[in-house]
Parts: sequence; C-alpha cells; structure tokens
Amino acid sequence: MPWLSTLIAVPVVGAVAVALLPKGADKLAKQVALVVSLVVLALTLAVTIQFSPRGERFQYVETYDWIPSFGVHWGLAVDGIALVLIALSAVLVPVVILASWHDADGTGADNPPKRSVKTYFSLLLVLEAMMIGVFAATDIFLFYVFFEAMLIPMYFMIGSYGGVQRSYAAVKFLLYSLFGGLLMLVAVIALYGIAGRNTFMFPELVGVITDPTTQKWLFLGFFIAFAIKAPLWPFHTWLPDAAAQAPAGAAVLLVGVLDKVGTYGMLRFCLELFPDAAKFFTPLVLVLAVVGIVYGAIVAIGQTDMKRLIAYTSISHFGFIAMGVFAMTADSAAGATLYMVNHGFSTGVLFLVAGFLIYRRGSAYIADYGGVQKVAPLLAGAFLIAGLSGLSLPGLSSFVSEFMVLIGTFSSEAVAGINYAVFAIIATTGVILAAIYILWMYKRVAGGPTAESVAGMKDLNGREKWVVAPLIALIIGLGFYPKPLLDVINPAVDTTLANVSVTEHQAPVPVAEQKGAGE
Amino acid sequence: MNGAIEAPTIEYGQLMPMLLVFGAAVVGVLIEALAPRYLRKAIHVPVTLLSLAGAFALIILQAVRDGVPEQASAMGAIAVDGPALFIWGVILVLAFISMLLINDDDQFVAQAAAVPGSPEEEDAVAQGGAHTEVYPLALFAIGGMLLFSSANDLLIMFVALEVMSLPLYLLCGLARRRRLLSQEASVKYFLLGAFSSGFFLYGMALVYGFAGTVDLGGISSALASVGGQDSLLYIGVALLGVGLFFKIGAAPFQAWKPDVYQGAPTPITALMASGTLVAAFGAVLRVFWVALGNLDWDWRPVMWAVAILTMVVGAILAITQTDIKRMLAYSSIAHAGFLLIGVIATGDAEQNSGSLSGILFYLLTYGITTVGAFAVVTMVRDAGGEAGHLSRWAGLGKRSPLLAGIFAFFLLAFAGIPLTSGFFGKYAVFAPAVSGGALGLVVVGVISSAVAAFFYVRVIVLMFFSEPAADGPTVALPSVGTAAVVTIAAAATVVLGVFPQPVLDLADQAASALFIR
Amino acid sequence: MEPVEIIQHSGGVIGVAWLMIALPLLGAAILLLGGRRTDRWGHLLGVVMSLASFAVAVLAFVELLGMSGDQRRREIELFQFIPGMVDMGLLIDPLSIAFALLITGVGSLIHIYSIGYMSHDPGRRRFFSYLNLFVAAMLLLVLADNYVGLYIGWEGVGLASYLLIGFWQHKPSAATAAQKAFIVNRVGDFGLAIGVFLIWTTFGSVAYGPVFQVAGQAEQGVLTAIGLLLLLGACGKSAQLPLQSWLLDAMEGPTPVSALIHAATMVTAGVYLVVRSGAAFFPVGSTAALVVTVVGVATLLAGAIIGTAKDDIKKGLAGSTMSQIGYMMLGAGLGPVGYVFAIGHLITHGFFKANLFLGAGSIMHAMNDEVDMRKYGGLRKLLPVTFVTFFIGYLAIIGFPLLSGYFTKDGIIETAMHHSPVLGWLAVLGAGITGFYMSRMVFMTFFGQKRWAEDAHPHESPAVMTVPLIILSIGSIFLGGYLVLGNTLANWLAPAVGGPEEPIEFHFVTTPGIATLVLVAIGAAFAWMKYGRAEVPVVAPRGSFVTTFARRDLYGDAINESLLMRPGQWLTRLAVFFDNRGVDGVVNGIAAGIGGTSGRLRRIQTGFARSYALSILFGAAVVAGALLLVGNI
Amino acid sequence: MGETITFWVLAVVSVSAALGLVFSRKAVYCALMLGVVMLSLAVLYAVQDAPFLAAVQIIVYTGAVMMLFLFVLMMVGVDSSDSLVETIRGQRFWAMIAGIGFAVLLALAVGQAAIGDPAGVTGANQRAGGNVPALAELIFTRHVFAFEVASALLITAALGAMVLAHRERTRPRPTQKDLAKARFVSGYPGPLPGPGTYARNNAIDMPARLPDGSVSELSVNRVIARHDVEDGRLPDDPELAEAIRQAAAEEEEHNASIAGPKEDR
Amino acid sequence: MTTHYLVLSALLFAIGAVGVLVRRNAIVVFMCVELMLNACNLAFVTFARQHGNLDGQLIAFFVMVVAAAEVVVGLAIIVTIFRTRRSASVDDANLLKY
Repeated sequence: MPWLSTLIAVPVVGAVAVALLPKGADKLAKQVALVVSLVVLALTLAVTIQFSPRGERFQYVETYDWIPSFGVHWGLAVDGIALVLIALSAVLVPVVILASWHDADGTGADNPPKRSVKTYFSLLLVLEAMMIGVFAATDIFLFYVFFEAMLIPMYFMIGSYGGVQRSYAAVKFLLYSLFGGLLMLVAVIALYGIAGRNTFMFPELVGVITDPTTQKWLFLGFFIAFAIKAPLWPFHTWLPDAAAQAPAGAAVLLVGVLDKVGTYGMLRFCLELFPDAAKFFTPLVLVLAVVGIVYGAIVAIGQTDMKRLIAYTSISHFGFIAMGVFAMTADSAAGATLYMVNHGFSTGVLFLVAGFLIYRRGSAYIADYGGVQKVAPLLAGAFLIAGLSGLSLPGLSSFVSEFMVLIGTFSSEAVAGINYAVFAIIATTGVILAAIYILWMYKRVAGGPTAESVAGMKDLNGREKWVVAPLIALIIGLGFYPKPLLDVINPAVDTTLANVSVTEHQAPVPVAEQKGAGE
Repeated sequence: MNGAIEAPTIEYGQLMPMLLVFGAAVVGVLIEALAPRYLRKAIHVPVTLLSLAGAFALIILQAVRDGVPEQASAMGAIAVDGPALFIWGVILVLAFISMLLINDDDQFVAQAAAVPGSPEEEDAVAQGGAHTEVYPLALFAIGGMLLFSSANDLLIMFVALEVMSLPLYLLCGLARRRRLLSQEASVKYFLLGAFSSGFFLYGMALVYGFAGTVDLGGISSALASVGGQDSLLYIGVALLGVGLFFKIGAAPFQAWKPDVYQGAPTPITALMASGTLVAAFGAVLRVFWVALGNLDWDWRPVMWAVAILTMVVGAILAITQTDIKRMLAYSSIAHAGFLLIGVIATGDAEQNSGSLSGILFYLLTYGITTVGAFAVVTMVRDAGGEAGHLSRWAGLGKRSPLLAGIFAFFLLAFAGIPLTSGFFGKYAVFAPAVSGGALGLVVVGVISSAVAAFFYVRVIVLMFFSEPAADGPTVALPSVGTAAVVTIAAAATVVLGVFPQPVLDLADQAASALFIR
Repeated sequence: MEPVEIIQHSGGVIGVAWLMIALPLLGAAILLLGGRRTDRWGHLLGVVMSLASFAVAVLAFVELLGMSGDQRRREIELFQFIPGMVDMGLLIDPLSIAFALLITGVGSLIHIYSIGYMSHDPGRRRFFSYLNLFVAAMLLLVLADNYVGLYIGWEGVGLASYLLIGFWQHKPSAATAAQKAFIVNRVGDFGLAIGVFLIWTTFGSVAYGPVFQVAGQAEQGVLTAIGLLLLLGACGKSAQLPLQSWLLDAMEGPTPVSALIHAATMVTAGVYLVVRSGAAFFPVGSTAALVVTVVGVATLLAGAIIGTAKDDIKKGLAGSTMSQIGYMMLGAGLGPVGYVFAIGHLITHGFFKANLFLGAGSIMHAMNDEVDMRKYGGLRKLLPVTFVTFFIGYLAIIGFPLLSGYFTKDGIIETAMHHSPVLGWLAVLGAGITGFYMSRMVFMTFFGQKRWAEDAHPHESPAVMTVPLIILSIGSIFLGGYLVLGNTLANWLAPAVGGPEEPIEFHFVTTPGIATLVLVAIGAAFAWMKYGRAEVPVVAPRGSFVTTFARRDLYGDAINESLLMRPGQWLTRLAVFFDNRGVDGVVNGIAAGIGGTSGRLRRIQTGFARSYALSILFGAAVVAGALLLVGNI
Repeated sequence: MGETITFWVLAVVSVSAALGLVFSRKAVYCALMLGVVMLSLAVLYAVQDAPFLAAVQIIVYTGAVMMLFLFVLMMVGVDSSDSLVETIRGQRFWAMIAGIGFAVLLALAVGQAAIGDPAGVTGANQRAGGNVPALAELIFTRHVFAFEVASALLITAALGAMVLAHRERTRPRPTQKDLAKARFVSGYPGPLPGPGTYARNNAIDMPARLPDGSVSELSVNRVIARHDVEDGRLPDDPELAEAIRQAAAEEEEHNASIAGPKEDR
Repeated sequence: MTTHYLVLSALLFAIGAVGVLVRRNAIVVFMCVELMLNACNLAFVTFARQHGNLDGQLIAFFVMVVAAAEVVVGLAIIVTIFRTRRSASVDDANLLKY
C-alpha cells in the first residue's frame, strides 16, 4: 500500500470535500476537517508503528516517474527524521483544527469580521498535505515544489484570517520565503546540471558534488532558503509579523511545522549533499545560530505583544536547532531533530493558549492582562506549562532536546582551531534569558491582581481542554521518556552524519582511555 | 528570352494550416461584402473558429501522418519544422481562445468612423452596430503570426511582420469604451511599429549586403565564407535585433507595450500578449539561432544586457502600476526577459534542443495563462466599462470568490509558484540556461521573479484581504465564450502545473531536431 | 578511606525505591488533574503520599542498615533516558538515604502542619499538590545516580519553589519574588549545566559511578573548572553569595514553604551537590574546595548581618538560613571531616530551622499574618507551645551546649579552625552574631510589652500545627548529640563520601568552642539590653549606616539592579529598537527602495510616442555600437 | 563618370530635401520634400540598373503614396503648420545626439566594410532576358509565397481603411432645407467669422472678435487653447484670456468624456 | 561607388529617424518613416548591384508594396484620431503614460 501517498492524498481529498460543501455548512465543514485530520493521524500512527528504526534508512519507498524530462519523480520515503516530523504535523493539525473552531466565525471578543469557514479549514487540510509531502519527499525537486507551494495556503490563512496588519504580514512572509525559495531553485537547477545524473532523487545525489567551490555556492543557495524559512538571524524579521498577525492555529503550524522545513532541510540537504561546504561554513552558521539564540531571547524580553514574544522565543529556539545541526555531532544533531518535534509541541501549545487568551480578551498586548490565574486557573496553568516547556524545564520535552544540542555542541571536536564549546556556553545563557521572558510574560498576564478587563474571563471549556491536554501529555511524556523518539531518530542521524563523514553516535572517549592512547 | 518561367513548387499540404487561416480571412472579407449585416456575425463566428480548429487539426495530422518535413517549403521561403509546428499549434490554441474573447459582445466600437461622444456614435450604439470586420482582421493577424514564426528568409519575415502588425494596429483602435485611449494606443503602436520595422528593414539590407542573400540558411553559411565586411554584419544584426526586440517588448524597446496593452480592447490585448509574443519569439529564434547561430559569441553579451534590462525594467516598473492591464503589460515585459534567457542559452545540439524545448513550453504556459488573465479582466466591469484601476479590484474576493480565486491562481502562475504551469515554464527555461552557462542571468531572473511576485501578490492582497469598496465594480455574467476561455486557461494552468509531462514530451520532440535551414 | 564501590541492586525495598519519588508525584498529578473534585480530601492525599514516601525511605534505610559498610552503595536501574548518554537510575547510599529521610520526614511533618496552616485558603489542594511535587523533585535530586537526573530534580525543585513562592500570585510581590527566585536560580543552573557538559565531555559519562572512578585521572584544570561550575549551581540553589538575593524575597511564600523548601531541604541541595561530588571535584586543598570555603564563610557572615536588622520575622529567619548554609558550605569545603559536620549540621538545621519557621508560622497564624516583630511582643503567655518549641529551636541554633546545633556547628568551626584559623575565627564571629540576632528575635516576639494591633487576637494554634512543632523541637534537642557523639554519622556516611583517616573525636572544651560560647553570650546579652529590657519602637528607627546596610540586604539587590537589571533593560530596549529599525529596517528599506525606484522610473514612460521613439533609436545605437565593439574585440 | 556626377548631384539634392522634410514647418512642404527625395532615389535606382524599380518608385511611391499623403494633409488642414517649439524637455537635443551618433555609426560601419567593385546586375538581368523578366522570374518562383502573402497585406489595408473611414449612415442625410432651417434656428444665420476676421492680433491662437467687439468663442481652436493654458501663454487682454480658458476647459471636458473616468487614465 | 550609395542611404535613414523624433505632426512623422524605408530601398538596390543578384531589387519592390499598404492603414488611423481630437499632433496623444 502506498502509505505516504495516501497520507498526502487523504487531506487533499478532504480539503476538496470541505471546499465543495454548500455555503452555510460551517459546522459540517469543521467536523469533516477534524475527521479527516484524525484519519491522517491514525494513518500516521500506523506508519510509525510499522517503521523499523534499525532497518533500511528509507522506508515506505515510493518512486514513480513524474516528469521524466526533468528527471523528476514522485519520490516519497521516510527515514527516522522525516517520520517524526510527519508525526508532528499529523498530531498538530487535528489539535489546531479543534483550537481554531471559532477562529473564522467572527465571534471573538473584538468582533472580527466573519470569514469563510470552510475555506479556512480547507486551507488547513491542504497545508497538512503539503507539510507531509515536504518531509516525505526524497526527490529534491518534489521537495522544492512542496516547499514553495506550502507558502500559498499559509499566505491566505494569514492574509484572510489574521489580525489588523495581516496583509502586510502575509505579503512579507510570502515574499521573503519566496525570495529564499527562488535562490534555492537556482541551486536546485545547478545541482541537477552539475551532477549530471538526470535525476533529482536525493539518494542518488548524495556525494556526487565533490568540487569544493561548487559545493559552497550550491550550499549557499540551499542554506539561505532554509535560513529564511527557519528563520535564522538576521533573516528572521518576517516571523514576528507573520506569527503575530496569523490566527493562533495558523501560527502554530507556521512556527511549529513550516519553519521546521528550514532546519530539516539544513540537516537533510545542506549537510548531506554538500558535506565539505557545510563544514566550511559551520563557524559562520554557528555564529548566526548563537547570535539568534541570545538576540532572539533579548528581543523577546522587550516585546509587548504575546504572539510576537512567542515568535521571538522561537527565533531563539531555532538558533538552538541550527546549532545542533551544524555542530555535527551525533548528540547535537539528534537533539536538534528532537528539538524540532518538541518545539512544535511546546510552541504549539503556547500559541494556542495565547490564542485562547486573545480570543477572550480581544487583545494580544500583555499589558491588557493581569491576574488571569485567579479567574481562569486552568487556562493560566496551561499557559504556564507551555511556557515552562518553552524555557526547557527539565521533565518537559524540550529540555531533553536542548540539553542534547548543548551537550553535543559542547563536546564537538574543535575544527579549524575553533572550539565550539564556546558557542555552547554562550548559547546556554539563552537558558537564563528564557526564564526571564517566559516568567515575566506569565507574571504580567497571570500574576498580580486581576485586571478589570479579564475579570469575567471564562476558564478552558471542554473543547479547549481537548486541545491542550494531548499536547501537554506529550510534552510531559516525552520529557521523561524521549527514548521512543530518539530510537527512531538516532539511526537516521547517524546515517546522515556518516554521509558527512562524521563519526557515528558514541560517547566522547573517556579520559582514562585518552591517557592510555597518549602514552 | 524565350523565358517560360518554371512553375514553383509549393507544398500545399505542409502549408495548409496557414493557408486555411488566410483563406478563412479572405472568406471573412467576402462575408463582409456579401452577407447582410445582421447575419454577418453568425457566419463569421463558425468560419473563424472552425478554420482555427481545422488548422490545428491539420497540424496534428501533419505531425502524426507525415512527420516533420526536413526541407523548407514553398521554394525555401517557409520552414515547417518541428519548432514551427509546435509554435503554430500554440499560436492556434491561443488564437482560438482569444477569438472566443473577441467574440464577446460589447468589446468593439460600434462605429469606428464616428467621432467619440458624437450623436453619430450614440446612434450607432443604439442601433447595435458592431464591426464584424474584426474577424477577418484578426485572422489576418493570426495568419501573419504563423508566417512570422516559420519564415525561412528575411523577406518573408518582413512581410509576415507587416501582415501580423497591420491588422493589430487597426484592431487596437477599435475599443468600444474609452475610445480616446484606444485610438491613442493604435496610433502609438502604429507609429512606433512602423519606426521599428524601418530598423528591421535596414538591418535586413545590411545583412543582405553582407551575405548576398536573405535566406536564413544562406546567411548562416555566409558567416563562414565572407570576410572583411563584419561591420556590415554586426550593424545589420543589431538592427534586425531592434526590430525583433521591439515586437517581443524587450527593454529598451518596451515602451509601447504598457500603453498599447492598456489602450487596446482587452481581447486584442490578450491576442497580442499571447500570440504575438509567441510568434515573435519564433522569429527571434530563427534569426538568432538559424541564421546567426555561429555568431552567438558576438551577440550573446548584448543579448545578456538586453535580457537583464528587460527583466529588471519589467519587474520594477510593474510594482507601482495602478492599472491592471498596464501591470500585466509590464509583467509581459518581464516574461519576455525570462524567455530571452532561453534564447541566450545556446551550446551544442543537445543544449540547444533543451533550451528550445524550454522556450516552447514556456510560451505555451505563459500564453494560455495570459489569455485567461485578460479574460478575467474583461469580466470585471463598472459603469465606464472594464474596471481597470486596481483600487476598483479591492475586495473582489469577497464579492465573487471563484473569479477572484481563478485570477489569483493566474497571478501565482505568473509568479512561478509550484503546482502552476508558470513554475514549470520558468523551470524549463532556467534549467537549460544554467547548464548553458547563463547562471548569472538565471540569478537575475530569479531575483526579478521575486520582485515581480510583489505586484502579483499585491493584487491578491487587494482582492482578498481588503474590504470591498462600496460602489465597487460588478462582475459581468460571462458569456459562454468568456467562461470557456477562463475555464480552459485555468484548467490548462492546473494541468500543466501538475502533470506537464505530455506537453513537455511534445516540446522535446518538436525541439529535438532543431530548426531546418 | 575512599568511598566504596557502587553495586547494582535489585529486589527488596531498595529495588522499589523509585516509589519514594513516584508516590508524591502521583499525588501531585492526582491533585492537579483532579481539579475541584479533590478539594475535600486533597490535603489528606498529599499527607498520605508524603508519609508513604517516608515509609519507603525508612524501609530502605533499614534494609541498608542490614548490609555491611562496603555493601551500602546500591544502584538501581530505571530506564534509558537519553539512549547512549543517560541511563536513569537511583543511587541509594548512606548520603542519599540520609537526605531522603530528612526530606520525607520533615516534609511529612510540614505537610501535616500545613493542613492547619492552610485550612482557610481556597487553594489548599493546589498547595498540597505543589508540596508533593516538591518532595518528588527533591527526592529525584538526591536519589538520582547521575548528574542529569540531579539536574532534573534540581530544576524540578526550582519549579516547585517558584510555584510555592508565587502561590499567592495575586500579590504582585509574591509573583515578583517567585520570578526572581527562578531566574537567579537559573543563573546557578547555567553553571551546573555547563559543569555537566564538561563532565560528559571529559569522562564520557554523567553517572556518578563511572565519573568518580576516573575523576582523578583528568587534568587538574578541568577538575577545577568543573568544581567551580558546580559551585555556581550550588550557590544559586543554596542562596550563597553572590546568588543569595532571592532567598529573602522568597519569604513571600506561605510559611510552611519557607520552612520546608527555603530552610530545611531545597536550599541545602547545594551542600548535597558539593558533598556528593566532593571526592572527585572538591578534594581537600584544591582550588575549588578553597573557593567553597570562602563562599561559605562570606555567606555565613552576610546572612548573619542581614539577620540582625530584619524586623520581618521570616526574613530574619531567612538571613539566618543563609548564614547556616554558609556554615554547611564551609564544612563541605573541608573534606571528609567537614562533610560529616556539614551533613550533620544540615540535618539538625533541617529540624531546628523547620521548627523555627513553623513556629513563626504559628505566630503569624495567631497574629493575622502579621510578620513585623515590632508589632509582636509578650507573646510567650498567649502561645505557650509555640513559645517553648520556638525557644528550643532558638537554643539549638545559637549552639547552646548539648543541643543539636552545638555539636554540628562547633564541629564545623573546629574543623575550619584546624584547616585555616582565619576561616575558623570568622566562623566564630558569625556564631556570635547569630547569638545576637536570634536573641533579638525571641525577645522582640515573646518578651516585652505587647505591641500588636487592636484587631489581633493571638491564640495558640491547633494541635495539627503544634504536634509537628513538638516533634521537631525534640529533634532539635537530641539529634545533634546522637549524630556526632560516637561517630554515628561519620561511620554512616563513610561508604558514600569517604571517611576521615581516624575517627573524629568531639571535644567539649576547646578554645574556639569557648570563644564561641562567650561571643554568643555577649550577643544575647546585647540583644537583651536592646530589645528585651528596653522598649521596642513599633516603627523602626532610622538606624546607622551599618543598620541600613544590613536592612538592605548588604545592597545585594541594589547591586543586581544597577549592574544587571538596568543595563539589561537598556540592552533589551536597544535590541528591540535595533530589530525593528535595523534588521527589519533593512528588509523594509529594500522593499521601499525598489518601490521608490519604480515610482521614479515609471515617470520615464512619459506617454509621448516621440520619447519612446527616442529610446528606440538610442537603444538601436547602443545595441549596434555594443555589437560592433564585441565583434571587433 | 556620368554616374558619379549624377550621384553627387542627387545625393546633395536628396539629403537637402530630407533635411527640408525634417525642418520645414509646413506639412505640405514636407510632403513635397519627400517627393523630391523619392524622385532622386528613382533616378539613382535607374542608374544602378534597376529600371523597373525606378518606374515603380515614381508610379507607386511618388504617384500614389505621396498623393495619399497630400490628400490626408488637405483633409487635416493644409495650413496647419507645426510649431517648431519643442515641448518635451531634452527631446531635440537627445534626438540630435542619437541621430548623429547613429548616422556616424552606420556610416562608419559601411565605410569600414571592405567592399569590392560591384558585380553588377547585368548578368542576372541578361540570363532572364531583361530586368523585368528577371524580377518576374524571382517573384514567381523563389519568392512567390511572399508575393502571395503580400495580397493579405493589401486586403488588410483596404479593409482597415474601410473600417476606420466608412460611416454607415444612421440617420437620413439632411436636405438643403434642413440645413437652412438649422442655420436659422441656431440664431446666427450668417457664416461664422473666420479666425482673424476682426483680429487685432494675427496669431492663430488668438480668438477673433465679432463686429460688436465682443470675443467670438467659436473662433477659438480648443486644442490650441488647451496648449496655451498649459504653457501659460495667455494674452494680456482679460476678455481674450477668459475665452481661451473657456475653450481649454471645454476641451478638457471633452477629452474626459471620451477617455472615461478620470482616475482610469 | 557602392560605399557612397550606402553612406547616402545611411544618412537618409538617420535623417528620417531624427525626423520621427523631432516632428509632432503625425503625418510628417509618418513621412519620415517613409523616408527611412526609402533609404532602406536604396541600400537594397545598391547591394543588389554589388552582389550581382536581383534579390535586393526584389526586396525593394516588396518594401514598396508593404509601404503602400502601411500608408493606407497608417493614414486611416491618423485621420481617425484627428477627427476625435482635432489635432494631428502626436504629443497630444499622451493619456496613456507612467
């Protein structure tokens, strides 16, 4: 059974079905969308369960010719890295659908205009299909197609359903991403031409480009696209605008999944296709990553808008992920991959809870809140847990990944005379800053005396509990027992790094043996 | 001096598609002369459409049954080779759907000779007068396009240029509304067209002076044999180029395009933006590849500059446009720049056929999308006719989501977003360009695409994210023809964006043997 | 005597030692998830879970007692946490079980006490869930067999502390204090985290066993670095200089919290960390150990000085806590002998300080939550039980002979004196100040005239609160002697932390000991003169420069504010400005630039056909010229 | 030798005539100048062994095309002469630069080319038995298709002229009687005063005055008036200035009504 | 001699081109275009003689045909716009711009 194609087809069919529903059938549209997304989740679970971590690297391989003239295939397959990200998408979409139940209805606190409900959910499902496709694609061209096409539904979700400055944000998001994507297109074309294999299949292109100069240029083409997507400092400014203006659900998918495509692309394509260039640029990337970590955190502290703040925290977190990828140790890379998943969950729930708050209060300004904890303890509690996950509290999932990234980076061997431990140490200050921005926000929103404007605020209702509960359960569960994910991720990361000719997953050589070898 | 002239051989079979179009045009003239006024349209429509469809069928028949000829036809005047057949097919398809638009009521002036705003005009409008002459005129133009793209010597090319242009000069001036603009477009197009064809002609003279022949193959072989007169050749090539660049709207010869596209009746704009561009690129390829292929080292740098300038000017100037048709005109300029990248990317035979195939595919995708976009433009109207000003398009997505959605889709195709035909079109041109050593151009192309995306996106923002104006334009209930055009264009844009392989195969096939000389 | 080998263990009570952690965690989860349904019996569940945990600890202790000394380090494996890096497991050895007993024992008492103390608070269930959470995290901290597990517990107790300090979130001061505690702790955690990174990188493991085994082989510089980094962590958690500032603010939390977390257990985690890693990273005479002692002494003095000037009874006690932990730190830097007294003092302090805090809570309970001692006075008759237990705690802390504090504190002073007279005499001085400020507290509270407000009706607390007080005060009397005399504690701890070469003999009459007693007596007498005999003004008089210095926590907050917070705020504003105008400005600037270019360029399209023709002619000339040029090159 | 003299004479004549075409104010002069160029060229064709072309040049070009030009000139207004004041800034300067540059470029290129002695077309002519048969043979063999297609051009031209010029009569042609009635109904039965009839000023852009001294608004050319207003060339006399402004405003209005809503321009 | 003819033709062409740029009367502009075409014809005829083949003459002939047709269409257009605007100035037709 073509599992992956099915995974892509189901939401597409669902989207079409939702779009074709008659005009007034808003409720039905939501229900259909939810059911479809749950079906996708079930299918994804089936795929995940059948995946054998120690088996072949790529499983569920499907390869059909799509455009033979260009050497393009409908090539799908997953390795551990892609699998967990697909799972992330599949988990988040139903949650987001449930969370966005009324986002298009126009029933929020500040009476936003009513918009087409079925279009919104249809776009969500289209987006889901593309998210799964982009992670499952083993054909670089196909990857690119999904990479770019993904922008469009998100563009409409921001532009049509977002906040006051939505069209500015949407255009900025689209153009920025498009610009990066086009640079990548050039690199994709050049890769095809220079490789001369007449195919875009990723496995056949690994290790083909050997000339260092060529590698560097192509690397840059890919990397800038991914750096914009991820986003790395200084290509980040679209994200706060987009995330702040997007409806909460869309923001979750934007930051939780779409941006992961950037870091995923770095790990999958930048490293494996251009290993030498990747090593050459590592110091640069690490500098950008570390700057992003600290800078994102500092700017986050100064934000007055909740969603912007969360967006800046994400910029900081993406710095961690990029650092983990480019430190190129097994721990850091596995940590980075895990981080992609965990960040999806933690930022997801943070955005969603912030969305609930904003939906009730009608404002995203932190100053408009105060004392929510008193009137809506569950809501505030969920907000706190989400925040704590954002500051990587041990016991919550993001701790494991952040820890692995940092320790992996710290233990990476010095390359070209630069000891990357320095980067890890600077990055660790992000841990302190994270505490400041999260707790300060929490204090201003939930602490202190209850503000008049939030006095009548309702606590989480049943639907919202169902939105928050699974994510928090995942965050805590994975915080204590990340092994299932890591067991899937580690072999894939090892293979990736082997292709970059970095040694396999192992602990640093203990000091005793070092001494022994030295004598 | 007993000189019985030997009868020329003309391969009627091969030329039949073109002859059919010209024949239909002549029949159209006869209809004008003989049929009663009230019947004319009823007769014109089937004649026109059937002749175009028939011509298309003949091309297919030709390709399937006889294959691609290896010799030039009509005493070496016309080359019905693979690319020509493909381009003919493309032109005919585009002409057919443009014709459906032209067919629409209310597009053309009731009485061209009546002064705008005069009582005569009011009378003519009241009586429902309409110029049915547009049918034969359009057919002549289409015939000229077919000829232009398959001309195998410069004389035929010049004549074809005029055959193609003269009817268009006329048709540009026949808009029903805003006639002053329309007439202005007409006169500008005419004067500048005549001016530029003067350059073309002088270039032709110089090339003739160099080679002693105007046969494209002959010029090509003369490049190797003639010495000492290179300056004639270079100037000649430059001036030929000017004439052709003018037709495709390459900078700095692009200035007419926005004015004319804006002023002309929209269906004619559609025909020009699609058919003329395709035909002109056919001619460009023939001149620069067939006749001057061995001179590519010399013309390439200049063409680089022109291509870059064209892309940049097209993309940047479009940003601040406020009229939708004008914006599409600038977009068309930018696209001409992208296509020029393909023209530059020459090399060995394999490289050439790759580039050629890309250009052919691009022409098809761009042409169809363009016609579709202009068809949508014809449907958005307010009291004064089409609502050209962009501000009038605000909130269209709320008022008629389907139409706005389709138009947005066309715009995305122009921007080259994946899963639209425009993406593969661009890819098909860029990919061979990179392997042909034009990476720099591709980078410029990509950057201008990004800039260009801005104004496409701006329109989408207007349509979907802005609140509709209170007295905004209405969307006319489309006629069957217009609806068909939009549907066909949208379908083609989707299909070519998702499953382009069959058409790519066709283009590959058409391009595989390159041009005959 | 080196610490003994760690032995893999299964079966028995120790095999299920994870229940110690799991039970309170389960309790916390039930209480948090159960919501209002559990309101009625939630506090009971909390107590039960704590007690159950205590039971398991006792049973494990008993099982450990049944083993010979070299068998007493048992490790149980739980699960793979991070494959290839961290295998989560528990280390049950004399050190950890001692902590476990303290935590669960004192913890249970405080749970019970809280039933009464929090009886009127609508958030009592939540309070108990946090307490349970704290117990679980603290146990993970001390029981984990690796540094990552410790780190998780470390931050876990930080979270619990945050939640409990900020339990009354609606009070801005509480919310701020909670936030401050967490953030300052994070600074310490930063050091701890990097220390762990360095341990992993150096030794290829984060588990105690393998790390301690090969620790000696690493380079000295690396070891010192690790030691200092761990110390930074310890400073954060244990409120040592320079990360002490949060502890005083932390008194915003409910009093049982101050007793349990900010006196008896959590704040001693730093001592645990240093002692646990002592053999490996803080060997006697090493730089790291020296720094530990210096930090300890500095803090014990600073805490004591702060304690002298506080009118808030809880803050006074908090200063005292700082100071006492300073003693422990000092001990922890002095090698095996020091460890014994440090841990001993930690345990006795756990009792008498919990006793004092709960007593203070009892007083506040009686006084409408009034914390200002200037508004107490003469309470000894109204609150007899509280007075007696509080007084016992007081005697214990000032080191009244034969009470708990006497043995352990004097032990530390003596060891320090043995080690370095300077440190020793400073510690003696600290003891003297302790005598003063504790006496001041007792006199202001229980003696003199009543100074309380009209609406206060002081009354003795219910039994559920006084019984724990009594139990704790009994511990405050006897525990020190039991632990120190006869080397009980030293022998017990030896397998875990290494023992002194020869048995420690406790001398009752020593020069420092006598000096200490004299100083304490002087301090107490001075306090009597000032606060017992004299009238205590209700409003604090403007004190001297020194008083102000002490009142303002030695300007710790001021330093933080001017050195870190202000520049930080400034940096934040700068960064935000830079981001909006600089980074984003470039992006928007490019867009605006293109737009502007477009706007200007379109003016070239004048609409005059002749201009167009000109551009064609120009273009033609340029194209022709260029081609001619290219062709002729 | 004869050719050289002919060439130089005609070269001078044709270039002067061409310059005259560019620089004479009156359109009719221009047409005549063009005719001179064409005739000169016809002679030059003849000199260069192209008698057929020479004949065609005179018959078709000078005879038909130029006449067409003249007809149209007459229709449009024979006496309307161009103002030689340039309105587009820099246009003339740059046109000269570009023109001279272009001419130099062309001349250089042509002069630089190593062109040998002409082969002469005598041989080619003789093979077919004369210039005309030789051309005929080419036209009807090698270039027959171009010839055939040229017919399409001619048809287009005819059709185009019809479309633009032919007016279907939509109402009955007014009879003499109708015209006379209309004239009297208009209130001004006499012929309109021509521009300058009562003029105190002989410029075409000045309105005429009626016999009573009042300004005749009918005599103002609205297009010219618009230019006057735009360029600020208004007379001192307030009455005259007002009339011009009035006419200019009418013109604007007129344009606007045809061009559609203002913002669409 | 050929060169002389060519230079003459080039001059005429350039003069015609400049005429297009500087004249405002549409008819005169158009006449200048005709001058350019005539210049081309001269070049063709000259080159025909140079090469000794009649193609050039033939092309010149075609140019005349084309020019004739073009004149018809062009003048028709000019007349139409003149009737609307009562001006034959090409500068007046500048509603379409920017």
